[in-house]
Amino acid sequence: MDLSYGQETEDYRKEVKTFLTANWPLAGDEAKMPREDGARLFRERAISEGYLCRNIPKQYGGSEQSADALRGQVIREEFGKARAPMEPRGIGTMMLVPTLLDRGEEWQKEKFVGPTIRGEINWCQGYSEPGSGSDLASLMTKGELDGDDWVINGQKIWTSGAQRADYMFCLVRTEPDEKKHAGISYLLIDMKTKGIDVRPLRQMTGSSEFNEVFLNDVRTPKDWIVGKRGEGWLVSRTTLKHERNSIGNAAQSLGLLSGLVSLAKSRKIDGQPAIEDPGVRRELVRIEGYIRAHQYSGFLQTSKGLKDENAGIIAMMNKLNSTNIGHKVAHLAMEILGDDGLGAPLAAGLGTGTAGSSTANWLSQYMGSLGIAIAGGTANVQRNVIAERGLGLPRDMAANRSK
Amino acid sequence: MDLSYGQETEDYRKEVKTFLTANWPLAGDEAKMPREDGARLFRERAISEGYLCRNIPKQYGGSEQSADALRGQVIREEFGKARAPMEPRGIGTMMLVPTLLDRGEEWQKEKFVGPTIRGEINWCQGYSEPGSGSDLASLMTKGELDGDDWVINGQKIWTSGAQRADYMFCLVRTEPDEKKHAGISYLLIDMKTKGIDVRPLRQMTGSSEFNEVFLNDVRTPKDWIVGKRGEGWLVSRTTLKHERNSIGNAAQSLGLLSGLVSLAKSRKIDGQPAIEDPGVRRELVRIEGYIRAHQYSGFLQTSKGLKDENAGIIAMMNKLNSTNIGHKVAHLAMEILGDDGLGAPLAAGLGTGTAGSSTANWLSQYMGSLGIAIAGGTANVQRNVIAERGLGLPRDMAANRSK
Amino acid sequence: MDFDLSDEQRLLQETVAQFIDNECPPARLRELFDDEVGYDPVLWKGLAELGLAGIHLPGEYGGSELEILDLAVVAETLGSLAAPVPYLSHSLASLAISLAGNADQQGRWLPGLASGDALATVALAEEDAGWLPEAWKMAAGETITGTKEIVEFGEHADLFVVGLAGGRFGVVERNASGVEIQRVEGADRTRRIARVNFENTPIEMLNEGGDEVAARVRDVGLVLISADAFGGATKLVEMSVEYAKNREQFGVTIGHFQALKHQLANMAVEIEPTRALYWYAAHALDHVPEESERVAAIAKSHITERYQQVARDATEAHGGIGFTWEGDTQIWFKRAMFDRVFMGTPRVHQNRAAELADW
Amino acid sequence: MDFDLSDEQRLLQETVAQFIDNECPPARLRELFDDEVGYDPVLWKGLAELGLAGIHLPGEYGGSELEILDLAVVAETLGSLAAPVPYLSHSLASLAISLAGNADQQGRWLPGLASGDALATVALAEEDAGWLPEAWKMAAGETITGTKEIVEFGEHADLFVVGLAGGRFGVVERNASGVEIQRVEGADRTRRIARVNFENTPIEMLNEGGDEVAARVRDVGLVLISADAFGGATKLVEMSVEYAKNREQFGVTIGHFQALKHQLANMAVEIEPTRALYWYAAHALDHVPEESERVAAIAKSHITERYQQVARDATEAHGGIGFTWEGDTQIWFKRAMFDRVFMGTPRVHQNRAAELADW
Repeated sequence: MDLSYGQETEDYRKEVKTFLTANWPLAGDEAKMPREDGARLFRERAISEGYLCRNIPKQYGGSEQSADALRGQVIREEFGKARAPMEPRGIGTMMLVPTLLDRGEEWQKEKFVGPTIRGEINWCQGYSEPGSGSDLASLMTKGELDGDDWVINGQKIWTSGAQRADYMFCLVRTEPDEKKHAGISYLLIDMKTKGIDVRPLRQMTGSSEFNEVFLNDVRTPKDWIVGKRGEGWLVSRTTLKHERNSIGNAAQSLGLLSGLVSLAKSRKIDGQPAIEDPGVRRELVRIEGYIRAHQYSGFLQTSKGLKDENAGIIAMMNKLNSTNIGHKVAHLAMEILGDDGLGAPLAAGLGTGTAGSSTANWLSQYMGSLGIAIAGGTANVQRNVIAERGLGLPRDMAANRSK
Repeated sequence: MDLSYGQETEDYRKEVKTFLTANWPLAGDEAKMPREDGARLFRERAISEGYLCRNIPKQYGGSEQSADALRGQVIREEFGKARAPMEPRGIGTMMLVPTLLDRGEEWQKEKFVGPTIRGEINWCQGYSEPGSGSDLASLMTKGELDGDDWVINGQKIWTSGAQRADYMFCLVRTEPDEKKHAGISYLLIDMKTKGIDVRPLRQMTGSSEFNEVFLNDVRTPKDWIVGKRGEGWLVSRTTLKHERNSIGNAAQSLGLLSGLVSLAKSRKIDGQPAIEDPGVRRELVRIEGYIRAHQYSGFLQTSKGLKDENAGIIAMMNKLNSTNIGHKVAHLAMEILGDDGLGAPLAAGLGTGTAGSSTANWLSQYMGSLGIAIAGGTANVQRNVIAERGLGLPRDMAANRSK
Repeated sequence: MDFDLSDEQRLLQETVAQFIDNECPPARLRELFDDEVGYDPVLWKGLAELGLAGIHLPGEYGGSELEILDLAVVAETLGSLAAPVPYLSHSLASLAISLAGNADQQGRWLPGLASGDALATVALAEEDAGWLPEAWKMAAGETITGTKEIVEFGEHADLFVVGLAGGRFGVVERNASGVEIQRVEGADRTRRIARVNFENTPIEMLNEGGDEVAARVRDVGLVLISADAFGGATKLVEMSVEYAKNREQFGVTIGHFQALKHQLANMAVEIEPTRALYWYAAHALDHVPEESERVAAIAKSHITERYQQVARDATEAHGGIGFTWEGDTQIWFKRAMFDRVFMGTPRVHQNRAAELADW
Repeated sequence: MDFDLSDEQRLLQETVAQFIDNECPPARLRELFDDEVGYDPVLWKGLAELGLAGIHLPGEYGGSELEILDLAVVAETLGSLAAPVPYLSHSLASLAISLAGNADQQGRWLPGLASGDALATVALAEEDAGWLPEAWKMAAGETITGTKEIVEFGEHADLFVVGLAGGRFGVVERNASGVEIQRVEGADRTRRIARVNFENTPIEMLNEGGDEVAARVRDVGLVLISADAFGGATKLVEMSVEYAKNREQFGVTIGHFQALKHQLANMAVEIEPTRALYWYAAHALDHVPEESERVAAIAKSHITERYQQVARDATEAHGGIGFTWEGDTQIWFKRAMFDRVFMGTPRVHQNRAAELADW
């Protein structure tokens, strides 16, 4: 067992640090550039040095480095410390680009990958529909070929960032005669196309991270399809896996824990500082136990990945672990909040919020911990996956009936 | 809403008290009788006054009183205070007798009811089998008619009191061509019959409340059947209902709570008396909340019964409530026990137990709280009943497949 | 023995439910929930005309002279329908006046409160969990100065019954000098809250009834919240069961999935037995005085904790829609947040119940 | 970076598992479990011959000079098989001698302990939760007097390493004067316990190694118990899954019932992530000294709490058979009871971890 990154990687870390010292923050006139432009300039330099977009071929704008998870980790650590820009976040970089690189036509890669990783275009994802949450096989949105275009009709839901997105990648039923998964295709749509109506979906916290997207005779070119007709479900699966991994990250849980400690320091419970209440202290340690187990299980999965070995059942648990931790954190936070536990989570229309922002954030977390149980596959679907694929128990009879 | 029993019932209470003052404890020479004989004598007198065996016709040895739940309650209260003997406990009085009165032949009632309610004969119950826990439809023990006898082969399990029992009432598959429930009959067997082998089943606590009963060519007369051939499952159902009600009683939970308070008073936790630990105190109140809700729900069910009204879904929850409370009690008890939490529950073979009897009892409770989740239908079966019959959700697909 | 509601009590519940169904159906509830002000005086007046504003008040002032259980069964129904009305604090305020006001004060205020012509509320909590009479620090006198937190419908009340040091009550009229009302954003938009500042504000003390009045107002409040919580949680179970019977996934209604069935059964098992607990707590306030204080504390802490958990479970059982503002479960979810805190969190009353125990 | 076991560590686990499978198969385990004495010196000697009695001891005395992680992965395997062997306390006792004994003492005792010719144990706990070095009250000196509780395999040990006031250790040989050993009935019959009384008993102090020794023995103990708990809990999940795949009810194997499937998934989710937690805690003892004390406390409290819960869940998942002496789950259930208490309950270490935090 070795938690160090090895000499070679530590040498590499020095290179990264040297690069960062020289290049970030921008100096001289460049320091006066607008924030986004400066970031773009820095990214170009980082890519040319092989620090960003490492798994993307040079021809599409990446730096095409051989895969090295430790180097990747070192880059994240050092860029993080220097607060230097990394690849633009978002569903385009995380989900669409890997899919295109894997399954896209040459022209699709050329057209979309570069602008996406440079942050010039933004994407949203059109998978979920009102009638199908965890069950993508029951998608209803239809696409029909009409001349050189697909004509798309239907409704998508839980589409985050749809208002800001330039394009959407989505799953559409194009083969009505095929059953279930087999009839679905993976299409790309320009969000400026006529017939697209984006309506924000307000969450119980009052904020609107998600949208409904109504598609009414929306046309997209015939060749804006990734993979073959009817293969959309398969094409989408790499992406979903990505999403689950990212949600399963322990960093968020660690952040919650330190926030909870701060909350306990700033609040009183039964007349004394909450951080001095023995029950609160033990519960903090109990939560930390779950978080550390989750975090070190991440080390294990990374190590397995480095060796191209399968991490096994633990890899199926990341999401549920995060969810469970979120619930425990929410519960303790409410206990500590005391009378502020009936406050509004975010400024939700009324002008005169009195809860401090920390309180409002915790109330949002109290509700948001439910959202994470729901997003990206409900907890019950996760348990099915663990039971069936992980423990080898029989497939679900209710779900089976429809197969 | 009225929690009093009313004037008439309170007058009746005076009668009961007068009777008890005059008759219990036994006086004079009678006081010198062996305990069991004295109890029998007292019971005879109580029956003749209409205080015991109230719902049993006089011809079978009962006092044949009209049903009056409040009078019944008053009798239980006053006999309890006076520590006077009531009907002999046990599965014969509680389960067999009501079944016989409802479904038995005349000669069966005459032969069995009187001796059972007088405590002269003891019964055990042969329902469960190793291959069928919650699923009585899958019973394998076979009965075949051979001349004037049933010849029975098979194995029963979880048979409490089998060693002390004079007779067994049991479910046996007599119609092999019928499916599931339809092939089962309700038979009575003399436990002295050749071919019966009773083996105690030791529990994880070390005690043996249950037995396995092996039946090898056991003969019982053709007419020792209650109800018709193939009706056994129906005949048994009244009885199971009885069992569930009795387990669902809140008295046991109230006893656990007061025991837990005593434990907390006698133990230290983190260096101070456990009863002064704020977390322990709040958890005691939390448990009391569950117990009081359970207890008052019992009042509600009794009141509904008095009015011949259906109590609704609450009547399906008694068992699960007891189970849940038992778990919570077990958990807190272990927290309070501290280092004694690795002790042996009962003297299980080793001679030198050091744990005081209170500790050993709590360790038994810690394990026993699991037993109650398992006995009389597992918690999952209870949840199915609540979901399907109580909430009207669809029947289980896995279980359905076999129907 | 009849531990059950009377026909009259059931009728009362049905009448209230019918009225709310008609006058504040889901679309109207949603409108009020989203509204900036969120209080509908006409709706409240209508309920008052049904007699709801004076269930517990003396007949001579227009009340119905019923018991706390009658007050509570109405609270259950209002909780079940998430009715956005000032029933809780109005009932407590008028209770305080009927217990501690002299004949003149009762005659002056109670008729208007019973008829619904005037709305009253209670101003109890002070900073740092000061819900309980013994924690009130605001000094009594001819005038008062200080701040009361989490005053239900404080923006709309005509009369404030203010809890003062020593567990006493006084009455401040809305237009009295030095009253400053600050709207506070609460999660539960069916019961709006405010912070009320008093600056040398004239107050009229309620001096009758002795030391027991504040305790009774507290205990009645705890029981009414328990009833509201039972009603709301039960409604959430019903909504979740309905949703499971209708929502399809993988080709069947999700109510076919045993894991969800058991989750729904567990929710029902958490909340259904608390019906009898709130009944008993309400009944005890009129008939079992030796138990009433402690059982009210147990009921409030137990049932609002169950409500909180059921609200979380119901949200999950509804999937994505449960997490939206458009979905209905969030309305009850936030009522659960209110019920949990108002008049003291479960922890506060668990601590009290432990102190009151004969351990 | 390679946060994973080495091939050698895996081989070690396989070798141990193979040996136990051969020498202490389920029938033999059952025999020892039901036996009055419950200790098999031949079995232990066989394990010692595989090198298990001296994994962590210096090579010159016959040890393997491996790391705490190596000790711990063996503890996992033994826990998984519920092996009725004195691995835990023997390892801790020999660790104390190797850290705090002088050359003469090491030379005198360690060869026999490494070879398994002699069995050692630790006598730590005193009355009232006195597991921790700072709680030991028994006074050091040429002789000792007093009582040690919950001494693992105290009836069978040749050597007692006794924790003394000030966090020091001394060694008492079994045949020393004034040693009285009293068998104590524990739930876990795979690890027998005794109460040991000393009455003016001669003791040989271990004076090297400074103040850190007792802390290290404590932390290694916590990690070994964590590993045992992970192994045992994982085994219970496997057993429950196996049972669900084979047991039929209502015409199908019960593994078809989604509610049970989810219960089994929940059990796995509780315990599987703790593998990495105990690894890290073990690794930290040799490589991350600044974190090791606190993470050992967290691991012990967290994993033994999970073990306790998984043991309850596994018992329920096995239905009636889980509740019998004849069923196998009860063996692990009772090991969970031992692991939870030995060297301090979860509460004790949660309190410590809170004290050690940088809050």
